[in-house]
Amino acid sequence: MQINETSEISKFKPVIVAFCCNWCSYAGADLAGNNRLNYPADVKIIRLPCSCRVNPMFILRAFQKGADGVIICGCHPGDCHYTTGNYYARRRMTILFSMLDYLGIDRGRTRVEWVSAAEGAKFAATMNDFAETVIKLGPNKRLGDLRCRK
Amino acid sequence: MQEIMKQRASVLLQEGKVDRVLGWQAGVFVYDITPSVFTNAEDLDHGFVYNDFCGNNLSKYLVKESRKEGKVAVFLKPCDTYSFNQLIKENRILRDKVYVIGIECGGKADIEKIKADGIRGVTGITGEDDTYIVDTIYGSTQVSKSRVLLERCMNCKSKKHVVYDELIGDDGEVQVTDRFDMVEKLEKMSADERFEFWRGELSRCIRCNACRNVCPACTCEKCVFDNDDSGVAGKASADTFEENMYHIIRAFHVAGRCTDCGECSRVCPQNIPLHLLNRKGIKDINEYFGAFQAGEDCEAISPMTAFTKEDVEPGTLHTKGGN
Amino acid sequence: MRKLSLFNISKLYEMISDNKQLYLPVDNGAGQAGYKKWEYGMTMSQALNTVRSAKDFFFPQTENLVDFKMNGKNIEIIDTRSEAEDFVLFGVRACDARSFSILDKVFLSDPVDSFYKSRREHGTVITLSCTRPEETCFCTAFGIDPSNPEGDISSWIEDGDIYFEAITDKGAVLMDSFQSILDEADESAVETQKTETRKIMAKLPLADFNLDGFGDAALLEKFNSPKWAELSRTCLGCGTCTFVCPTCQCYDICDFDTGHEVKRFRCWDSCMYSDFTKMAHGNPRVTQMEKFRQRFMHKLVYFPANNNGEYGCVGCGRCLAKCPISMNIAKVAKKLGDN
Amino acid sequence: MIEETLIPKLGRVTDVRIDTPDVKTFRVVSPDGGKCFEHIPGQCAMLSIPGIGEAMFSITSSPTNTEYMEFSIKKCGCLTNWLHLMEPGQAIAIRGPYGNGFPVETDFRGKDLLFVAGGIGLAPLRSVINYVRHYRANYGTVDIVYGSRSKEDLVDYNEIIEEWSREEGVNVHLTIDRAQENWDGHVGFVPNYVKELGFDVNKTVIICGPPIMIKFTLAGLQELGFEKKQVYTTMELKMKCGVGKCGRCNIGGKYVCKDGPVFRCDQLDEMPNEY
Repeated sequence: MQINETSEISKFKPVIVAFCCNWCSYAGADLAGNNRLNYPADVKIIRLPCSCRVNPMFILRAFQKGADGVIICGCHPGDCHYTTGNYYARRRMTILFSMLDYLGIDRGRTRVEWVSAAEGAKFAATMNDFAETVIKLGPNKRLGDLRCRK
Repeated sequence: MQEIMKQRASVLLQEGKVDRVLGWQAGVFVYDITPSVFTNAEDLDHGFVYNDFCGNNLSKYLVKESRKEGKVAVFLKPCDTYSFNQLIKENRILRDKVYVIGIECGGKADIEKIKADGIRGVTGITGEDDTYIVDTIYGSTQVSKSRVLLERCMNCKSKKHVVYDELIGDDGEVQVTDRFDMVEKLEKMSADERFEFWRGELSRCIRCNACRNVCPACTCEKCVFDNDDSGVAGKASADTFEENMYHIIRAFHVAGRCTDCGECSRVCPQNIPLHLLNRKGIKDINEYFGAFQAGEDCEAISPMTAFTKEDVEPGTLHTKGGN
Repeated sequence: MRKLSLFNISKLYEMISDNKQLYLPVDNGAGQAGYKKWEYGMTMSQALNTVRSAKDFFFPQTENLVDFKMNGKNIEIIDTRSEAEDFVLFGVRACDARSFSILDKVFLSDPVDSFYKSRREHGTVITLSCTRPEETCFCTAFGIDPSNPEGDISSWIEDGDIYFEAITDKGAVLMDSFQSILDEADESAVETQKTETRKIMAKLPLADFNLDGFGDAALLEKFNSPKWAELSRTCLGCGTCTFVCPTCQCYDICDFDTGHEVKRFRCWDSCMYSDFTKMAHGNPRVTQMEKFRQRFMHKLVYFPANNNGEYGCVGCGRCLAKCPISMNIAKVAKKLGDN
Repeated sequence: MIEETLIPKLGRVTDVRIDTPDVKTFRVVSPDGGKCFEHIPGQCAMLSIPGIGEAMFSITSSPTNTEYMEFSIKKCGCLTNWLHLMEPGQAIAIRGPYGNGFPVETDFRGKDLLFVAGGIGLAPLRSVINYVRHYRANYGTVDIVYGSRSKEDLVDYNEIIEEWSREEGVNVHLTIDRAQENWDGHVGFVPNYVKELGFDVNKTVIICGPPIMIKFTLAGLQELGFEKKQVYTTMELKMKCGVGKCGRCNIGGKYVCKDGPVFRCDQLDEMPNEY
């Protein structure tokens, strides 16, 4: 039984959607790539002008269409290209993720991280860590759409 | 009370102070009351009613009514004034076109709760202190008023009018409630239990949009769920996901603006406890960004359009609470 | 007429669900009734009626029509229809039973809706008489006798026994399958119940509800009535009345891209919604008044005009109980009617 | 399983013709060649691109054309924008035919016909015009009054000039809203032009165009002595099913998709004014 479980976990390839702000985190991801740092290929990056651009609907639709985890990356608080965008994002995501948790969606499936353009290593580490968490949680069954399963 | 209100409305109309009065109109039974606009004393005499079933929050109608020609008077219960204030703050109501008459409220009754014990064929309900005498075609029964109040009235947050031009009856005080009890109870459950709870409730949703359309915080000209151009619209309960999403997004969109007026739960044909979603938002805001009651003060800064540099990190929530 | 003691009713449920799906009204957590698939231990709700009507079983809120697979410039059309399973609806009231014949007029008229037809053919309806109607009931205005409901099999609960009578061939076949546990019964108990119920019906507050002055001839007069503005003034534009209504049958057809195929599904739609008639070049029903008018004109004027005077309402009273602002067909008919 | 009208058939676009800056005409055939289905002039079909949308379009080719069907479509919304990006070879989903069509074999037979069209309103009439031209002997003289904003906005301009106006017994009267270079024809709005031309009142009129044009042309025709029962028009409302069941395209008790889209103007008077 134990063996079965682990093998199933190792087989599970999660789909992770990362919303990255154009100015810091996307550049951070770029740096991670340039430095040949490893992070899971299952992370699909979506570039946004600012972490504050994330509409809660984006996150939910990502889950609907098969994402197992959603992570939002932006500039460190205080470093926003638009001065204050990430502060608003922070408040919004606090409320939204708390609400998702309240509905019984595992907390580990959502995350917000601040990654600067110079933090390629942090980007890779964050993604590795997040992917690991999501793999432990297994496939997203609670917020997925039955119609989207193959 | 009803007679005083009717009198006052009719004087206001006669004096020309207002052109219309927004109030409640009696129906066929004692409880099927319709919000209505009265323009003359005859109409008022004919149908104006104020009783324990006038639950409708009239403030949302003012978004449209205050943009019409002339001035409108409106009767607002204490909790309705919070919604009104919030709408003023959002520039949805033109304040100088509205004459607010605050009215005392002793809690509104829920006909479905009265009927829950198998009472059928209600022909009349008369109240005496804490007891209703319910006449039905099968005989008459008594029910305790405190047991059949609307959920929001059982946890009445305030008997104080936060805004009014004149007052009929007495102004009360902000109440101490345990309205977050159920939210806390849910928070303490495991994620699995919470998921089961909400699936049980939300799976009954028929996507009639009554909660949205009655909500004084939902005043968008075009709701995202109706707007095909948004790319994320969806009006069908095509999958369990769509039900979940509709309610999550709605709760999120009204976070920081919801006054907890409880209309969503009142109108839900499937009795889904939607207030529990909104109260979670209110509770979180109180907890993370400081105590805030939407609509209390129309000058206060709304928590979702503000920030501090020391705000809580969403990440820290992952290690908080049960589970 | 045959009867069964209520003590043995679960035996009956068991026998039916042995080879068919059995659905019956049961209490849900929120103190209301809804149809559920029977499982061992479930008992029928005491509520007069369910919140959602029984139309769901023939015309579900959403159903898949067809799938498409897109590949470059090519489209593959996949017919996903499958034969419906046999099912039995138990405890349907007279009003809902009539609503099926109204839906039939829409979906079985040419061209036949094959999705509806398949379900209709596979469903058997066991109706149950009403003995304690609500104040919101006005089915008698549409010639419905709640004490003697239509259906494939009619049933009556009286004094600890449930009486059955097969009405249609389909009903007779089903009744044969559980004939073994039924006893012979005479009709006197049922007849007494019918008389009693009819007496109560006459006492209801809406017993004098009538539709004099409605119908085809009054089309333009009713349509142009100035009273619509006042009636619809506080309508919220939600879809509660249409979604709880057993006869509302308007639907929308939408596409959903799952990422690997496109599913075309239909779902209930409401004439109360803002986008119901919205087109690229405009909307013929701009304000809520026109949308509101459409719903009631459809039921009381347009539908009878197209169906030999039969109204598109069965008087179940759901919209009376559920409308957030308590504006309903009874008030509309009264205000617009001759009386 | 029985035929289901809501399940579309496959069609393929074999040719895309640019008519005006915002109108293209698409030629559609079934995958094994030939037409997807037969129709009568004035009927419509539901075209859809899965995932984009589905909408009702009038079939602009004549049923006498045995090889293909044509649809003239103006770019105005989500689906039509997509259709305008299509290239030949694209598959589309198609179902139909829907609606009653024009009474070409009954009421129109042997009559002198007057067609009045504005802008894209020519689309449903083109089918009738070509049908009438094909069975020329069955009908009297044909007059076509067609107007648009500018010369470039005249749909099927080549066909009108090359074929229609050269045919015996067919008189074409073109007009554009504002004078422009390289246009020596009439300038002015359609309703006024109809009045100026002053037709014989024994003609049967078929009219289609923007609602405002229909309204004023109808008034003009009545001034000339025409009766409403001589005038036919074709309507359009939002449709989903095409078979009178989804419940949104009704004008009073009549469903445009099933009882229409062709109505006689005196019938419209009996219907509520909600279109």
